[in-house]
Amino acid sequence: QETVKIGTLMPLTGGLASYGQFTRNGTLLAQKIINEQGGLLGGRELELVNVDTQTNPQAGVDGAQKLVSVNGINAIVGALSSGVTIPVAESVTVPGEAVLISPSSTSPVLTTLDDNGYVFRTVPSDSLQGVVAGNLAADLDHESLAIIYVNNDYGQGLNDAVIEQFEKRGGEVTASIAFEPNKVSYRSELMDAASENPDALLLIAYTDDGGITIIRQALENGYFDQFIFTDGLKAPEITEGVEQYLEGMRGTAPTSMPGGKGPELFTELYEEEFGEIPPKPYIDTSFDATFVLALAIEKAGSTEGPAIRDAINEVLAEDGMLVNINEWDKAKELIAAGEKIRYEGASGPVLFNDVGDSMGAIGIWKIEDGDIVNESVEVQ
Amino acid sequence: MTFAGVFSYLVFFLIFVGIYAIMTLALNIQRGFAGLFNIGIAGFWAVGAYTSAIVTKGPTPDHLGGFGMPFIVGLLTAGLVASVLALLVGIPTIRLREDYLGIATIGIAEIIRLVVKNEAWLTNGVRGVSAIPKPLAGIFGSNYNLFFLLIVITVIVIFYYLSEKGINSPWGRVLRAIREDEEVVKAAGKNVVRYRMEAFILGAFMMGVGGALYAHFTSFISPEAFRPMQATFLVWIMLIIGGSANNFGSIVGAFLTWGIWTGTEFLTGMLPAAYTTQAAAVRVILIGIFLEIILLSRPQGLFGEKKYSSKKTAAEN
Amino acid sequence: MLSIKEVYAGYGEIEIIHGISLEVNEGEIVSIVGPNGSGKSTLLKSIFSLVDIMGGEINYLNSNLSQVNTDQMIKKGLSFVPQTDNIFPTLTVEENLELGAYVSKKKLKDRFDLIYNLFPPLVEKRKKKAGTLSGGQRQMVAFGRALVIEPKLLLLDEPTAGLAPMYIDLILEKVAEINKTGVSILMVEQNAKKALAMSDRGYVLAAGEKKYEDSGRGLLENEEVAQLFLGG
Amino acid sequence: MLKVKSVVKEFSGFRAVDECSFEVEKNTITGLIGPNGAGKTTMFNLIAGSLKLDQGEVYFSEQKVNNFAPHQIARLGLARTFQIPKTLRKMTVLENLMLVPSGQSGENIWNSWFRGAKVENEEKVNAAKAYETLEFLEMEHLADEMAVNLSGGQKKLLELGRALMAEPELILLDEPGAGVNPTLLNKIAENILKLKERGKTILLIEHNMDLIMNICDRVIVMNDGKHLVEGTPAEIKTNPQVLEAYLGEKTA
Amino acid sequence: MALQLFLNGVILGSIIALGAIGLSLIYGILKFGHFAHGDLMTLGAYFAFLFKVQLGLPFWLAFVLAAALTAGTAVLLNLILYRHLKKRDSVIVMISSVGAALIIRNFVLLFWGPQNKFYEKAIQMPIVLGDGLLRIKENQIIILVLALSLVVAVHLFLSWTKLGKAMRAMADNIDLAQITGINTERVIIWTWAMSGVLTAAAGILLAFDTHLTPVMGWNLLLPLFAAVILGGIGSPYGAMFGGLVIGISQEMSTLIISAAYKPAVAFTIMILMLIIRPSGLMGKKV
Ligand SMILES: Nc1ncnc2c1ncn2[C@@H]1O[C@H](COP(=O)(O)OP(=O)(O)OP(=O)(O)O)[C@@H](O)[C@H]1O
Ligand SMILES: Nc1ncnc2c1ncn2[C@@H]1O[C@H](COP(=O)(O)OP(=O)(O)OP(=O)(O)O)[C@@H](O)[C@H]1O
Ligand SMILES: CC(C)C[C@H](N)C(=O)O
Ligand SMILES: [Mg+2]
Ligand SMILES: [Mg+2]
Repeated sequence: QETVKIGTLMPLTGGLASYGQFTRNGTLLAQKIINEQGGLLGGRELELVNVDTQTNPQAGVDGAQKLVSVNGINAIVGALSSGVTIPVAESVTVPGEAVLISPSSTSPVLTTLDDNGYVFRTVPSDSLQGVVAGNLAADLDHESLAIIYVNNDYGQGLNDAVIEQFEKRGGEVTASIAFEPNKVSYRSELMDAASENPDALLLIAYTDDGGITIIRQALENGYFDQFIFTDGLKAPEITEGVEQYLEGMRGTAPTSMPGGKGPELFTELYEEEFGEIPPKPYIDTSFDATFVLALAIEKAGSTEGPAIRDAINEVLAEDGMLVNINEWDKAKELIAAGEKIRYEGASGPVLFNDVGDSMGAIGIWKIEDGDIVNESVEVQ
Repeated sequence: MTFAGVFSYLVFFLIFVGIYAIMTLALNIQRGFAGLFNIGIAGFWAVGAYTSAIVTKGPTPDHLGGFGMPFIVGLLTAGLVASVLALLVGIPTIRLREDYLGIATIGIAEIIRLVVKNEAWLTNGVRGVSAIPKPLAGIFGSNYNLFFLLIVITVIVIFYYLSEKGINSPWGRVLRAIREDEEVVKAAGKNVVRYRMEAFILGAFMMGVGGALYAHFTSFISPEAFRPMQATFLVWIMLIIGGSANNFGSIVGAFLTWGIWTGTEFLTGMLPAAYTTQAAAVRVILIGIFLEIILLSRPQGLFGEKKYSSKKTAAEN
Repeated sequence: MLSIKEVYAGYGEIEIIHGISLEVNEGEIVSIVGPNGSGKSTLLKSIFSLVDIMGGEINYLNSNLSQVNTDQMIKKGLSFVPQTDNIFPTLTVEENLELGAYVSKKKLKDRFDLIYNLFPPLVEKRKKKAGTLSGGQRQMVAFGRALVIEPKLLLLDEPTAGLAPMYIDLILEKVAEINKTGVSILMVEQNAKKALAMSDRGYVLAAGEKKYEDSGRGLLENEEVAQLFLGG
Repeated sequence: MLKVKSVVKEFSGFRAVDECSFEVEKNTITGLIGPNGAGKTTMFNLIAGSLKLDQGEVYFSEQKVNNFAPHQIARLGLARTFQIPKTLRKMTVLENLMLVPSGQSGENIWNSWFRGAKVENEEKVNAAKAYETLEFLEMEHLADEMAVNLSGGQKKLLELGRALMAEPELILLDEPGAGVNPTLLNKIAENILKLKERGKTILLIEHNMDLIMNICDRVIVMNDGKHLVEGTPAEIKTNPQVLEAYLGEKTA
Repeated sequence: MALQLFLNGVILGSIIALGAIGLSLIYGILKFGHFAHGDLMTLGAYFAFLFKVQLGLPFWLAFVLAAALTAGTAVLLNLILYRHLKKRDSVIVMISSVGAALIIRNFVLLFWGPQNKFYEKAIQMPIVLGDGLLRIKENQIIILVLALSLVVAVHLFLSWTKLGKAMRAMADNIDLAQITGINTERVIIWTWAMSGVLTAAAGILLAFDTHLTPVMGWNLLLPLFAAVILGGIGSPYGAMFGGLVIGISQEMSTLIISAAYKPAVAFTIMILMLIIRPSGLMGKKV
């Protein structure tokens, strides 16, 4: 019997390589649960076809192109980077009528994208993270701030949101500088950013294609000693070799909603399957994106794009019957009975508004002894 | 894979082969016939792609655009703008020794890439231009790629014909002569610079059109697409494998090289995800080794240099 | 001292020399003449493995040359002036001459003086790049370079081509002089009459084969040879 | 026909041609001789536009051609050969010749695409002419040979052939005899004479005195970049300056 | 600021110069642009990483071993590939070197992965001079000293051995060099070995200043070529000079134009050079 295919666009190389492997595990865990509990569409197995986006829009679009027009796939989880997700949506999945759920693309642009309802995400927009980060900076008593951000929709959106909030709180942003990924040296950007001696650097970047380099070069040339990070740098890798300088620095990142048993259950299942779960974001949301797509396919009874799109909002409802992340069986029965579902996801309850965004929470994290620990959570 | 799957893969594959074949034919005019060492193909490719994207896209706040011209206008404008670029690049450099021209062209291609990257008002910078319209989209449904393949083939046929016809004419003879020894051609009263320029521009025109086709097919372009490896050296490899100065060989070279380039993807696709990086590396290493073996065993290329001639034998007389 | 036995040679797949044998004995001047394209230069080049050797054997002072590195040949006193491309154009005249002494340990300043005596026009060009010299001057540099090592056997490919008349005689005279000091000479010449007149022996090549072989005088007096190859 | 007036050419301070003047009469064979390095080839390059003049004037058919590009001068009816032969290596001998005639309509890419018939016809005429030239040089059998495969002497002949194909008014020959087999040289001499009969003008650099003496109407001698003397071959042969600077005592 | 940029430029320039010397010699003698040169540089840097970080050897030893291994690789490339293609069109050899570049780069990816690597994870704080006017790290001083000593070593090597002249002669006319008694094969091997050492040094110093990535050398390849052209193909001294000019002007350019266009500076200088004086600043006139 033919399998049911879902595409995944995960970066195994490039700027988000250190996230991709784990978010992919999230999707694999969902696949495992679904297949162990009898598959979907009357016993067909779920197959995940992954394409490495290389955290690079071009590779992402080329990969998505293949998923849609060659493999005939109409449901995709991905991509992580907003810089990849947006062109994939605009150039491939929207015109190709395929559903795309990103587990981590936080750019505000996604909210307003002209997408015929084909694009969703299981995280909140950066209009929220920006507020939290702006407040964080102000709460840390910084009066002035320089921002260096990756030149894509994520960097720009978050940059704008932070500036707005920080200025609202009376702070001054002395410099806001976009950078290109993968350069050997960011000394000129840093020199510009430091030129008016701001209190801290707020860095919006991904780990491997610039973030770590900027942190190190900022430190070793004495440009900055106070930092605020965002979700792209919530990875222990950033502290290696510079632990003593980063001790106590804080950052923001989307996190699971407090309460509800999804997150706990997810950690348990994940560690059973793959070992310890790292403090990185978006592993849970990747699981959820996969699970929700499966629900929608089951509901639609078809693998056609428009049907899946419509099914998503038909099947999920706040007041539906509760389904936990390990209860695929139950979900299928409910769908068969025509019931709506309240999905208690790995990152908390998953519900989309009419532009495909979902609710969520932003956490504040902190570097302690070279490790990343969650400090507090701010809810929308 | 099902039959339909195989078929749609094949079509997809052939479209890329076709676009590369256009690039290879164009390079063959420049290098194979006129001895012009252009290793800045990426630059012309990018200019063609962006031109057509900007000319055909509807209004957008992100970058220059909003002209909404038809596809065919996009193709021609792409060719023209690439030609103008060739003219500008050519004025200072076309007289130079061949390897100097090469290094100058690669430098200019890099500058173009920087411009594309940084001039966001024009090209939307590193984020790229997305949602580039596909001609007659929506009419062919799931057979759309097949239709696009037909467009590509039509372009190839036209270019192939013009190239063969040109090269077997006295015009081609002058070009080949320039490749051998400019002094002789000058002493025969021919304006060498003009001929070289013509060949350079003609090739650039074809590259521009190829670039436009690429933009419309992928519907998304960003500076990443025009890195020297994929956009320049791969074309060179195709030309060399097919046999320099051989139009037919150029096309076969494109087919084989792209076949290997993407074929190895299947092999590595079968490995577990944890090995993706390694697999990708192994894949490129294999391609490299394959290239070296071809060069060592058949340095003249699979088809060798075709004997183009304006007059073939004494017998004709 | 040099013996070429049944050599076949050419370029790539094209065979140009079809089994030629030839001897140069100690102290001799031997000339090779023949029409353009008959393979004279190719034959000389084959001695240094500059062309593809397809068969036969070349011996010099009892060693088989195909097994000897070129620098060893030079050390054994073998010296060659090719017909074309026989100088280093971006090196100065002096550096060209110095390279003639590449394999020897000592600096051969006195040899240079001898060469400048031989070719006075080179003196004022010492520090000039050889590529800027006139055709004839280049020929002098090339010749000079080959003389630096005090060769035992000198191979000359058309040493007088492009030279002004006064130098043609001069060069041929010098060749004879050098020969008197015990250097054997094998030369290709289109100034065939003059060359044969001073040669102990001569060979006539045509179409890659040896057509005649005789003493220099003998060839000059041979009606047929004169008619076909020496311009009547 | 050709007039050179106080021409100067310097190479980084060194005067290769130094205030040299002379004239070449229409329909004559003029020899240009002089010691090695006298500046003869340089003078050719100046006339043909391959080098730029520093001073002086060059007139060709009454027209001042100072610093014309080589191809422009060639189109006015001047052809030249190179001292060190240059060939279009990977093209056939026939193509080497067919390249030369100027004004071929097929040399325009539009014509070659869209006016095939006209181009075809011109090509036929052109090929016939090339064969004629090859016959003249006794090289018909080499028509389809790649030029790279020719011997040194054959390449010299090809040089001559190319000059002929141009149907020039004036031909500059740079040492057509160097390295050429004597039998062939006699033939070249005959051919040069025939060219003169056809009304052409020839300026000839050569070190082979027999050739100079036999065919030249006048001889110009250069030395140290300057015009030394000029006269009929017989006068030159006995001129003491020439003897000293060029011929050497013996030849006299 | 200008002073700081100048210093940065000198550091970058000396690294480029080291790479360019070998590239220039190879270009001059073998008549082709060696496109794998940048990746050899990368390889050298990673070899040093292997010895220093993975095997824990002292830095100087890692440096020497890496240089030797890289030289070996360069010689090997010549033996397996370029030597056999020598008689062909130079474009074939060039394409072959592109293939070699691919192989080397992906070999590095395969064994060391795509992530940035460091010789030392811990960072180094700069020495601040003149009240913040000039910051220089100890490592950067080491880089300057090492680069300078290597350049001097090259100079001595070329002028004390006959090799320098032999190389120039071969650059002119390889057949003639052979019949002059130059053991051309051996000189070629020496040339490769020397370029290998220098390019490895360039890679190691570059990584020492910043970090290691598999594309570090490839990204520097075009500036290397620019330096070679600027200095005149085949001229080692020209290449040194060209490297410095490129390095300094790239860094200083940020005073006038956006840093994003920094890489364009090298090409622009190169293209201007080609137009004004194609033989290069110190090159031979052709
Ligand atoms: N590099 C080459 N490749 C192929 N064929 C060649 C090459 N060089 C020479 N030939 C061919 O070899 C033949 C002999 O050439 P060679 O130079 O030995 O003649 P030659 O007797 O020295 O003539 P000349 O007196 O004109 O110098 C010629 O027919 C020529 O076509
Ligand atoms: N490009 C150049 N750069 C510098 N000097 C040059 C250049 N070309 C020629 N010369 C010098 O100019 C002088 C004249 O050279 P030319 O080639 O004209 O002599 P020629 O009369 O043709 O001699 P030959 O009979 O030996 O061919 C020579 O001394 C030569 O060194
Ligand atoms: C994985 C995340 C760092 C991605 C980031 N939030 C973006 O939108 O691009
Ligand atoms: Mg010869
Ligand atoms: Mg001359």
